[in-house]
Amino acid sequence: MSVTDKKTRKKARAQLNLQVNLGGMQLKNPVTVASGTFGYGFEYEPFVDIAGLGAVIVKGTTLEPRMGNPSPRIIETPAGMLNAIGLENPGVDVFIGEYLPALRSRGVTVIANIAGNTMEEYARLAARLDGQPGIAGLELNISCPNVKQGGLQFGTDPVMVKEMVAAVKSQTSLPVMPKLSPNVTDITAIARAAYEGGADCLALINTLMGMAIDVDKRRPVLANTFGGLSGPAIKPVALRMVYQVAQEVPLPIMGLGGIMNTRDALEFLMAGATAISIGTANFVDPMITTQIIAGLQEYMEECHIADINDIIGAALPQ
Amino acid sequence: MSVTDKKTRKKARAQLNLQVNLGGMQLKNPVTVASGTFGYGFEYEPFVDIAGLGAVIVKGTTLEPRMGNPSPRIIETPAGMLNAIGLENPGVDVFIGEYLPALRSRGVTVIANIAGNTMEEYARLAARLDGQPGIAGLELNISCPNVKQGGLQFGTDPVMVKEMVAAVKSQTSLPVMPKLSPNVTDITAIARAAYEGGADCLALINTLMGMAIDVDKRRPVLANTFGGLSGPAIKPVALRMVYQVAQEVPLPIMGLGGIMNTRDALEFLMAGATAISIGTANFVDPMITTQIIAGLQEYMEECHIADINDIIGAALPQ
Amino acid sequence: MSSVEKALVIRHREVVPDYYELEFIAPEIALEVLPGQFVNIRISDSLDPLLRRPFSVYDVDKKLGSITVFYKVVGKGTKLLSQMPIQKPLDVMGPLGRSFSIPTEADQVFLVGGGVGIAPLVYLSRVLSSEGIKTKVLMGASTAGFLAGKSMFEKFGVPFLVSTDDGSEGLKGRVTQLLAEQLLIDKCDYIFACGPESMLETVTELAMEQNIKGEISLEGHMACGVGACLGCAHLVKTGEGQRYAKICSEGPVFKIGEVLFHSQDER
Amino acid sequence: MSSVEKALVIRHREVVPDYYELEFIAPEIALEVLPGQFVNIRISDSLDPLLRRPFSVYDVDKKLGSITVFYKVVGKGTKLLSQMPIQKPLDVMGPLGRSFSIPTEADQVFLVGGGVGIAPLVYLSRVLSSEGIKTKVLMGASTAGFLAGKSMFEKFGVPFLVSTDDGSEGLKGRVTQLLAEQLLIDKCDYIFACGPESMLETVTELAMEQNIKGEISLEGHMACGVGACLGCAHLVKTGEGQRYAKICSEGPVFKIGEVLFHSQDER
Ligand SMILES: Cc1cc2nc3c(=O)[nH]c(=O)nc-3n(C[C@H](O)[C@H](O)[C@H](O)COP(=O)(O)OP(=O)(O)OC[C@H]3O[C@@H](n4cnc5c(N)ncnc54)[C@H](O)[C@@H]3O)c2cc1C
Ligand SMILES: Cc1cc2nc3c(=O)[nH]c(=O)nc-3n(C[C@H](O)[C@H](O)[C@H](O)COP(=O)(O)OP(=O)(O)OC[C@H]3O[C@@H](n4cnc5c(N)ncnc54)[C@H](O)[C@@H]3O)c2cc1C
Ligand SMILES: Cc1cc2nc3c(=O)[nH]c(=O)nc-3n(C[C@H](O)[C@H](O)[C@H](O)COP(=O)(O)O)c2cc1C
Ligand SMILES: Cc1cc2nc3c(=O)[nH]c(=O)nc-3n(C[C@H](O)[C@H](O)[C@H](O)COP(=O)(O)O)c2cc1C
Ligand code: FES
Ligand code: FES
Repeated sequence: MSVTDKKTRKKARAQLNLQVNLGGMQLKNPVTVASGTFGYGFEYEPFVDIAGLGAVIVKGTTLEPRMGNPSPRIIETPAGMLNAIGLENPGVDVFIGEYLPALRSRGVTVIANIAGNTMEEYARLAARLDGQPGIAGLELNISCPNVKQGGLQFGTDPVMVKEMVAAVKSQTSLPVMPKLSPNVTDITAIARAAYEGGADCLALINTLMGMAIDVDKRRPVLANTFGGLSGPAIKPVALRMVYQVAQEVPLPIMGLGGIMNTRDALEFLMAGATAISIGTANFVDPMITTQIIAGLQEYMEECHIADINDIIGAALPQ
Repeated sequence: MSVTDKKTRKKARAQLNLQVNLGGMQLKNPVTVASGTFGYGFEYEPFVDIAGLGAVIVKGTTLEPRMGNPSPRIIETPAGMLNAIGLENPGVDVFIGEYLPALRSRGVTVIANIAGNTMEEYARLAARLDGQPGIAGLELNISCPNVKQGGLQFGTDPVMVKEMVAAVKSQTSLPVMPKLSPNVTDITAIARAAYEGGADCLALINTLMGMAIDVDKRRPVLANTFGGLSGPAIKPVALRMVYQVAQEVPLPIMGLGGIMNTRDALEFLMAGATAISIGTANFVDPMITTQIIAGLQEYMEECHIADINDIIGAALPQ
Repeated sequence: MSSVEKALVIRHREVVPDYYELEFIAPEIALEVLPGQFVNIRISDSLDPLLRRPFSVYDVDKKLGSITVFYKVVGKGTKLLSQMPIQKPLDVMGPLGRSFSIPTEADQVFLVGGGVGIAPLVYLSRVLSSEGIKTKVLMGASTAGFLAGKSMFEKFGVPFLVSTDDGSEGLKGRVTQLLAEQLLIDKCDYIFACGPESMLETVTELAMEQNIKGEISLEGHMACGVGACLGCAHLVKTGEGQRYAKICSEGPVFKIGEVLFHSQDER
Repeated sequence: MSSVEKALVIRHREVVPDYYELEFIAPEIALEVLPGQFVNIRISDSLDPLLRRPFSVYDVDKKLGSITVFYKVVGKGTKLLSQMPIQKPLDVMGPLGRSFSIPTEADQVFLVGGGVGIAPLVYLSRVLSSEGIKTKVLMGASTAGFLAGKSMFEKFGVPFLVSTDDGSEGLKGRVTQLLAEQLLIDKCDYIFACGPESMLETVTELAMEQNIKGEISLEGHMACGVGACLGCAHLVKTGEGQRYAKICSEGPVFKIGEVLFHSQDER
């Protein structure tokens, strides 16, 4: 590329709009990182300008510290991996006291991800995080296989989802983004319930429940028996759910599940996602987020798209 | 290997029992081929002794011929593929008149796979196939995305599943094996419903519903928009469902979903499957079934297991 | 009968940018294969890419027991294939599909190839010549640099004409224009064509207008390659209406006039 | 600081069956890496295997900017890695993890390695020697043919003793028996150990009985390698009780006595 070419390109890039509004959260660009796959952001600072990301969705936080599950907690599967971390985290107080200020000082857009054992715990977490400077929004992990009430997971019962979202909304002025479980018969029913409960946007999907068996030991590989399947293996399922929900529910969507490169990201945007999250791909290539932001810009230049919002939902039926 | 070694091995093999009883179906060995992935068996005759398979589960059959969906019908995904064939088949009369006699004359153990638009169609198909010589059992495809009633798929509603199985059972003396959809919140509830309806055994899983988007054309890749995800990508989900159902429902299970090699097959047997089906792997390696049968024998020799039935469920909680 | 062979790669080179010739030893397949048939190659042991990739047989050396394919790098699988070193075994399944027929009554036939679509026409041209049928190859590419099959036709002394979209060699325009021109000035009893669908559609129209019989070779997404999965369906005409034919086992070669194109098939 | 480098492979050989030495140019990593740290290698562009694979740094050539790893083929990823040709770029991330500390007060230290566990001890032994600390290496393998690291210690003139399970070389028995013997007859101020968990557990017991300090290097399934995913947890003691430590970022090197083994951790 000649010097003038580079200059024109730079100028062109400056005019591209990558900013998106995700249910009240203003993101510099649609590329965020998925909860539990990027720690608190610091872990990836040698590789990524974390303030340049659309948002950092931090590891799931609970009221009290959690020790997590015994090992093995992860195992690779074809084009994917299973994890059963068990929500290990230092608890909301450490998050507010230690991590949040450090992220704030770096100018990172932070989305907090919360999880609890009961609806009340979610509500208390929301209240505790409300008004804490530096949080752009709350992601509700209602799809964690550990969290049960009345035998059913919160995330699989529309009635509970609606109540839960309403309970959290009542405790916070922050945008609330429930993260839906894909382990359901009808994802649109759950999404609609979240909408009715007052959600500002939706994140989908969390992991598919799976397992692996150690043939030599004749027992499950994971100490927890079951784990969450993530990575490119699940991309077709994630994309399908985004596409379905985008047509049925009038909320912006954070799309995730197996995104590995710019084309995958574009698939999700075209399926109707306003923003996307990168999870497992960070493990494979720690610089992938930066590359996808650049890749989206290149795509926009090549296709003469000035505003990223113009391709959101481009593959939906007219 | 020396000549004596080979002889001893041959002798050892002869004493191994690979025969399994799948809800009344006697299979020479637990290795079968999955409906829709092996045609009517003849297609693979250059590569496989099809009479040596535990069973050939033939392509889904409907009352009337079906033309199937427009192209593209398939697309590769990471460690998997999506298909939306649309149940193309020549109808039950051609199956009975042409294919079945040819399979019978070859000594193939045939399991017929049936699908319909209404419960009545399933019942009529069962009646039509009842008494046809050469059929070992009926697999009910109640998980096909095309088949709906009252807006819900048969396969995702326990009440309908129970009724459907009972309706089919009343029309046939053959063992009946409902094939369950993994696109449900609680697979054990569906499995229990099938059991209560009188199922003799269960096949799980069918494909996960997914999609892919063509970024250049900005529209879904498959003409049908959605397709079924199969192949190694879905193995962790399939295995988890077999493991869950094996603990909750007292029926033998045909396990399938992403089995690519002997170790995968062993994982399913240890998770509680009495037999297994090979689907997508046939496309990758047309001789894979023969190799897995040999692989199971080798494993049994190495581990001094005389009867394959002894490892079924070996990884289940005691 | 088809088989699977661990075929030793003996030659592999980039002919023009992104176009490769790959030769491997597969005696059983080489013995049986007819022009127009294809092989299904497992590119790596990995589960990604998962499925085999189909390639037409470009040339055969029956004595050596070798097969050559000619391919273009278009995606993940062909990229990986292009990195395949020689002296390594390649997992090849074949021969698959229906072959071109040999129109023994024909005096002169046209072979029309667009882009990498010339692949199946090389072997065909050799067989036709050996049957004493005069052949004329019409080949098109976007630009002169991509007219990769030329050397083969030169080698075998098969007369050919070329067209390029940018006019850098031969006629400036589509190969179908070249065909239209040639049909006006030369005798043609039978047409064989392989290339993009839009090209095949135009070839079909031209041939039917002039009542010339012929055959075209289709492509499509494949999984099994043997007619078992019904994944590679293409709409064809039947007496009463239309139906889906399996490109892998009922094709890839179809009679001109038999195949229905986009306009009817796609949304 | 860690980085990702496209590292040119300059040497790759099978030392003894299934054990390989792999050297590549990664100047930034080579500059920073300390003994006990590891690199995370992306073995192929394919999505299967998906995750990087962690390998200890076996040796470093700071002048050349190269790193050598020593690995055993145990599964899909290492199998693929073993087929990696030289002169190709490898995607390497590092240096990662905590390094061994240098016990400057010690007079003589023991380095105990089981199987491929000797990998991190070679570079360590060189650094210890350069600090004027006497080192004695105790290495064990199942049989003489698998004592692959010997040549390196010979090359660097580090004294070593060996044990083999079948007695084909050195002491017949486990390397931990060798350690027990040596602790009786020779002075040891500090122990470094790497190998299977059962070995590390016994080393821990022996060291604690005799009140010798030391460090062990653990392995575990990893995804991120940087402390972000919490996948590589191992139970460790804390003041009040126990917690999970991240092998990748809090380890792989832990103080002897800090780590809790199977008996407590596993079902
Ligand atoms: C019978 C037959 C014979 C063929 N002969 C040749 C040949 O001689 N030389 C040659 O270069 N190619 C040939 N092809 C096409 C070749 O199979 C595809 O180019 C190849 O499979 C692409 O693999 P990939 O992994 O590189 O691309 P992918 O990453 O899978 O896809 C890249 C692009 O190619 C398209 N594509 C993928 N598979 C096919 C397919 N089967 N048919 C059409 N488009 C596809 C995709 O939609 C995408 O746009 C033939 C195809 C068929 C069906
Ligand atoms: C910090 C660290 C340093 C290491 N250093 C070396 C080294 O210098 N040389 C060397 O040969 N190996 C080393 N290992 C182990 C090495 O990473 C594994 O052998 C390798 O990842 C296996 O990959 P695979 O794809 O061949 O095996 P897989 O097919 O993934 O698995 C094969 C077998 O290895 C087990 N396994 C897989 N990954 C790991 C792992 N990370 N730790 C332990 N067991 C595993 C599996 O459970 C299975 O039994 C190290 C591991 C860690 C965590
Ligand atoms: C190791 C690991 C830990 C995770 N932890 C959390 C978590 O704490 N909270 C949450 O909502 N999702 C968690 N997830 C799910 C991811 O955020 C994401 O939804 C999922 O991995 C799918 O995206 P991917 O395929 O891009 O990884 C975790 C995923 C992985 C792989
Ligand atoms: C191309 C294709 C066609 C299929 N057709 C049918 C069918 O007609 N009836 C049915 O019950 N399942 C059908 N299936 C599902 C398979 O039988 C099987 O349940 C699924 O592919 C999972 O197994 P696998 O991962 O081993 O392929 C089809 C699958 C594929 C890939
Ligand atoms: S590819 Fe399977 S039927 Fe043609
Ligand atoms: S591997 Fe991710 S925290 Fe250690």
